[in-house]
Amino acid sequence: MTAMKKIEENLKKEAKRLLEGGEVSVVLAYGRGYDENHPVPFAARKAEDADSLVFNEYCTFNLARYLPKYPPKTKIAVAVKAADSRAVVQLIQEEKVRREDLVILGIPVTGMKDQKTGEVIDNKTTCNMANPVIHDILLGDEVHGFQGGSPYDVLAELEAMSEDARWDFWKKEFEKCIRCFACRKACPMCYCDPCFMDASRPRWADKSPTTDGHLMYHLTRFYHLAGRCIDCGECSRACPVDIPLYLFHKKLAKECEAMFNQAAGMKIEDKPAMVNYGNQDSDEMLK
Amino acid sequence: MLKKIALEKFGHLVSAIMEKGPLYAPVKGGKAVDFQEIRNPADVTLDFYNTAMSPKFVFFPQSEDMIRYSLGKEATEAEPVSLNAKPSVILGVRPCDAKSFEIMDRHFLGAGVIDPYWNDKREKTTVIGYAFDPSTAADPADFYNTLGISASDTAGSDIFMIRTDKQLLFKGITEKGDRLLKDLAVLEQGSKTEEKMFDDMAKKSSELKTRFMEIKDDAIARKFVQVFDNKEFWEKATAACISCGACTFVCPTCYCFDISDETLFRDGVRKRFWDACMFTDFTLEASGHNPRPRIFQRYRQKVCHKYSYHVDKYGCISCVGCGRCTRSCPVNIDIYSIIESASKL
Amino acid sequence: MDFEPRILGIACNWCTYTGADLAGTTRLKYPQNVRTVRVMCSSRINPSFIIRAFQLGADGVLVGGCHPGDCHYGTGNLYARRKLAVTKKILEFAGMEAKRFRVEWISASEGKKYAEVVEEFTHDMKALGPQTKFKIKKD
Amino acid sequence: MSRIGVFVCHCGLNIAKTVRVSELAEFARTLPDVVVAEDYKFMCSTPGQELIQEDIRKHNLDRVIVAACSPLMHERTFRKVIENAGLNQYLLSIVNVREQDSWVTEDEDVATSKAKALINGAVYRARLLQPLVSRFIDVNPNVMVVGGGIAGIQAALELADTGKKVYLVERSPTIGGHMAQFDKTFPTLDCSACILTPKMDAVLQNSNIELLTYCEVEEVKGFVGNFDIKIRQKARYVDHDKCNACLACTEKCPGRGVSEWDEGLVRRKSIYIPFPQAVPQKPVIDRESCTFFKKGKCRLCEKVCEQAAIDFEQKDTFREVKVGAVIMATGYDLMDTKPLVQYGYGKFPGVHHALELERLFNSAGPTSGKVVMRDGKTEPQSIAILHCIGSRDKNNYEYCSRVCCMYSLKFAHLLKEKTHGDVYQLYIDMRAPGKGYEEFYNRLVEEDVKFIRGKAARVTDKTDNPDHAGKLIVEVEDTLTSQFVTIPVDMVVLSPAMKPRQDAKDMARLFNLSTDKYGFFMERHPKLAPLSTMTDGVFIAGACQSPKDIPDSVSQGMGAAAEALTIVVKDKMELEAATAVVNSAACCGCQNCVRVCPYGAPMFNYEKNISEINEALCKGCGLCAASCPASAIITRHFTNDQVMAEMEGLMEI
Repeated sequence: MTAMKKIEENLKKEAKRLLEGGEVSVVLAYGRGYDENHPVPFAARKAEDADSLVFNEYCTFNLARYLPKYPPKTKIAVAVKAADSRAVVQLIQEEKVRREDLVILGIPVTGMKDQKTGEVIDNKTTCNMANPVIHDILLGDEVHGFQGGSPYDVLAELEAMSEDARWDFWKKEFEKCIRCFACRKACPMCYCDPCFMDASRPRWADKSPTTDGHLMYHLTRFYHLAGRCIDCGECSRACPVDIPLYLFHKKLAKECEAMFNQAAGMKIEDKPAMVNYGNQDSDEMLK
Repeated sequence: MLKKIALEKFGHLVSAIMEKGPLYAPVKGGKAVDFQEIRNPADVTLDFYNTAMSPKFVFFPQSEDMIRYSLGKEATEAEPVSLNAKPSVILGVRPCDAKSFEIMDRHFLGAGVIDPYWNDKREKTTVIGYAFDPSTAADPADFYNTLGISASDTAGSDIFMIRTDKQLLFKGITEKGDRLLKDLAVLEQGSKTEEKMFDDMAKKSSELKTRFMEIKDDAIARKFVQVFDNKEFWEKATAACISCGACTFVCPTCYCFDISDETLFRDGVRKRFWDACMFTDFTLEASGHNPRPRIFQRYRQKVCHKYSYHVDKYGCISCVGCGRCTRSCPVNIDIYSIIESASKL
Repeated sequence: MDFEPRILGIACNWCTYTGADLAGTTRLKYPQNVRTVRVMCSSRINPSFIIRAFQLGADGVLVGGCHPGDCHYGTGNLYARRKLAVTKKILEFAGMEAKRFRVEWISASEGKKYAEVVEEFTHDMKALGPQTKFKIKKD
Repeated sequence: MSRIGVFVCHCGLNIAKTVRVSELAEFARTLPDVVVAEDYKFMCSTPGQELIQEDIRKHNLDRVIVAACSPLMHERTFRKVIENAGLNQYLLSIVNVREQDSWVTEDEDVATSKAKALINGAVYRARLLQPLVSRFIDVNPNVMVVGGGIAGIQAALELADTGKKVYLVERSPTIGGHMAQFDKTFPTLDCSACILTPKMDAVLQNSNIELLTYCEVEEVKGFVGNFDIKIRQKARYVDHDKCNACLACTEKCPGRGVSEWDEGLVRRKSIYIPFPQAVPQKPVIDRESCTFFKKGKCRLCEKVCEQAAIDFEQKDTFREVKVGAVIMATGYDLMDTKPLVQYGYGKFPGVHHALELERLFNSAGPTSGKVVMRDGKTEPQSIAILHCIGSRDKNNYEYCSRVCCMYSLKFAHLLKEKTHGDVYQLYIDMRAPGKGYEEFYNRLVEEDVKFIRGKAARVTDKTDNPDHAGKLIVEVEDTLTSQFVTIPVDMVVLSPAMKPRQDAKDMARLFNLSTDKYGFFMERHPKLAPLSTMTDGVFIAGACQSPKDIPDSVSQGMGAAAEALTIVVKDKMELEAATAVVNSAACCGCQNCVRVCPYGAPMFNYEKNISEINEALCKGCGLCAASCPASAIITRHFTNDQVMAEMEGLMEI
């Protein structure tokens, strides 16, 4: 049995057990989509639902995205891969979910694939960690010896560019935006509804899809995700026009780590970095 | 009328069309292929399955200026934006998308009020349809057959284009199409053999199968009226939906728009631009009340509008089965599966 | 004519704005390219304000607050420092010239420092020339 | 559509000299929504105010813009003006064309065009201003005075006399401050103790004053009208409720500590009262020098105490005090002159600093009023008094310490009186700007004191002249004769800079005060609000603001008392209405506001899953608004759209 298949079996087994025993009222995992390569996020509520759960290399969705929509105190089991588990930790830090309400089904896995291209998802577009940072139950064997590479390697090219070249790069990318807001909606940390972009007073950016408005939207959203983005890559995979949003998120994650000495979603005890300050903060960061 | 051109001379054709006016054609940019106004003939590609975005923006741009104004000391001066679309060509439109223009016409032109913005561009544009390549299997998300469209359907096209091994064949479908074909000196007259080749290829192409189920417009419209109140069904079907607007923005038949005045300093523009019924604030009222606050309600609206209300109002389903909404959905929600399960209820 | 940059200043009421007033009471002379918005605390500054300022055509943005630890509200500028630091990284990575955004802690007694900072920043902006990247282009 | 009136003030020539004021008004008239624009000589004067009010009525204005001095100067004035004309006071926008334009610009074109941009910004903002309703809060009628020197004592007495309860907090075991160390005061030469001790006693006797000696402020919460202040009562190891002030303990104590009062010239007991007239007259134990605390045995004091008041187990205790206003009168420190090695303090026994000399003069001092060298018997035959040690000195304190000239003259006089020596005054300039001060100087000139105009360069014991052996040689350039002079003397007295208290910065932080670059507390306005601070309800008096003599400190103490009274005399007070509020429809429940607020104003409503702001606690800083990702928090009067609109106006032209 392949590792993926084993995870699927364990997922079904644990989901059934948790739902039958009434430990949780919902299991957030993956279900069958219109074909093998297109699974869907699936919320199993009854024990018999567990049979229709699946897991394969295309189960890329970060299910932490669905956690904040449940009423407080709902008991939820959630299946998480490494980056997804970081999102759960970050949500716990932000008190959007409570640890005691969650059963975290950890999925140690590598080699997930992009549904659109079939390519293996690696450290270019995600944090590329293999093991969840937190779990109650592990659905597969912990991965040992996996060298995912630095999630920030991919930045080298942009960082080396001149400011003007970088501006040209982003200008071209942002011009593609169609304002479908799939990025913010797919993001596990973007739980504002309405979003600042929906406000009418003030109107932060043009409501119509102007390039100036795109700039305001994306830069502000990057700011809102600074110190919070857990590098799952969902925004970029969700984007129908393939804007490489992950690059900007990664850059800010890297800078925040350096400045605040804390990476998003790694420890439950951390306080969200952007609503905090530290004794070691210095004006160096403004240089 | 049948015309032809050797594949290697395709660039000449593109240049010839561009001499007559703006040309919209598929261009590869990054991972996806999309329609763009062509600046450089070499950019045009015919090697694609279908574009990520639908070509509706040629007639219904994502954002369109309606009135320009400036705030004065005493009064605001306003000037409507004049309509002066140039005669244009859109080349490489897949049959399902070409069909979508006809459906959209019913709304923008046939509802008793003629939308001048749509009409201006639609009238002046010649659509060159492009049969799906019979050697490439239909994308698993596609279901245009269900909507009665074949891979070589000419409905909605003024000219229909088929690619063979060595050449491109063009058949005039409408008068407008014939006129353009006549005007394009770079094209050669097609012979009887080629006419047969065209028909053969069209037939072969039409044998391409997408997902299919038997639906009748009126029956499905009534079905959704029935299913409307089945909250459990809708909630389950849309549980994964994240309420983004990707499906509606890529859709060739979604036509909802918002209007807004956008002022910078003292000058402003009144614009209309695409809106999406999937957005939380789509139905938000000034009072703060929102009749469709839940995701399932909004998704239900989208499906019912296309398969029920549109049938009642305009006599046809407002969907061409191009599969874009399914392909572009970040969480793989499949409208076909929803219709399928709804019709079994 | 020489290029005269337009600079948006955002100053906290208690320190930098008062410091700027002090520069006036002591009749220091400095370039007048900075137009200042007064806010109660540097922590009030929403990073989107900075982006917006550049979109409105500002050639530079100068933010002033109390020295860390001396905030009128105790800890406001400690949060502001993190916010503004990230804002700076965003601008830089988006391709905005890093120099166009500057944060200075100027206390109510530092009229001279205020004048010096404005002088220096104006000089820097002159050297950089007009900011065109974020500026909204009207047709 | 708004109806905006723009009023441009000339401020005499202060603005009109560099800003073309009529052009400014003309410009304003071209702006959309501006229905009237006028310029006038002094907008803040009665006719100016009436002009605004008349236009409000005549043109039915709903927004007013005044282009004048800084809003920190006259915003309150003009708010009243428009309020009296029937407009909500928050419908006003001030454009600062004086402090931040005309006064800092030479070029008329530059100043005028900047003013236009500022006015344009104000018009954009004014359109979006909203009327706000002021909040009223109950005022706690009590006042705290921090610091029991002469300024604090005076303030406490004044307030207590009006019937208000005063907490007088003093760090040391007694009140009195530096003044208690002096023998005579200039220029009248009246006895310091004779004028101070009755006041100290009055404090003790006044039932409205709660004297908190040996106490320190630990934490300050709340705001004007309602401060909650945590006080640390340092352990005295003597129960003052039981102690009957017999002082038998202080006689028996074998411990020896350094006498703060005598500037370390002598030692005192480990259980002690700082000086015989100390208030209160009850001892404390100095833990550092106490034999019991050092060695674990002794307890002599305990044995002799009939009241059983000694308590070696005593701990620091804390109490919360609620007051409506606070007066800071924390005084000054004398600069430590040791680092100025050129003057040899700490190296040559003959070098004294000013407060040491004060103690030598004092009949209750270590020498019972005899001026002698550190050996306790030799009378100095020649004494040089060195002015401006560390003050008026770019390397140390640039300011003039203001009192040194006068006390140095006093020293000279007393030295003449008490010794037979020659007295030299080495000064840069003689500063005597006070009532009777110049006369005192003239009197001294006639008293055979040798005045040398020049700042002492060095004090040394090295000399080639055998006559000068054993003397201290003061080297100075006499700037009147341009001659380099060396003066051999027995004693050198340094008049060092008065500097802010060591912990002034910490105190400033506790009470949220601004300090100048040296650490003196900043007044709200140097002329018009010299005793107020940027923190409402906190006032300053005496040398904590800048070096001051006794008359000035006393006046400030009285003034600060009156200022504090304006707050606590009322039952209720008006607060700024510019607070934050949550738009519940937009709140995403992220709780960022709850996490960042320094005042605990936002609370999370777990039922509704949104934040709510307690406006009574909100100070309007706007931190929450900038931390709110959903822009659901509205900081009134500084809303996102108001700020963005102002920016748009500023950047338009």
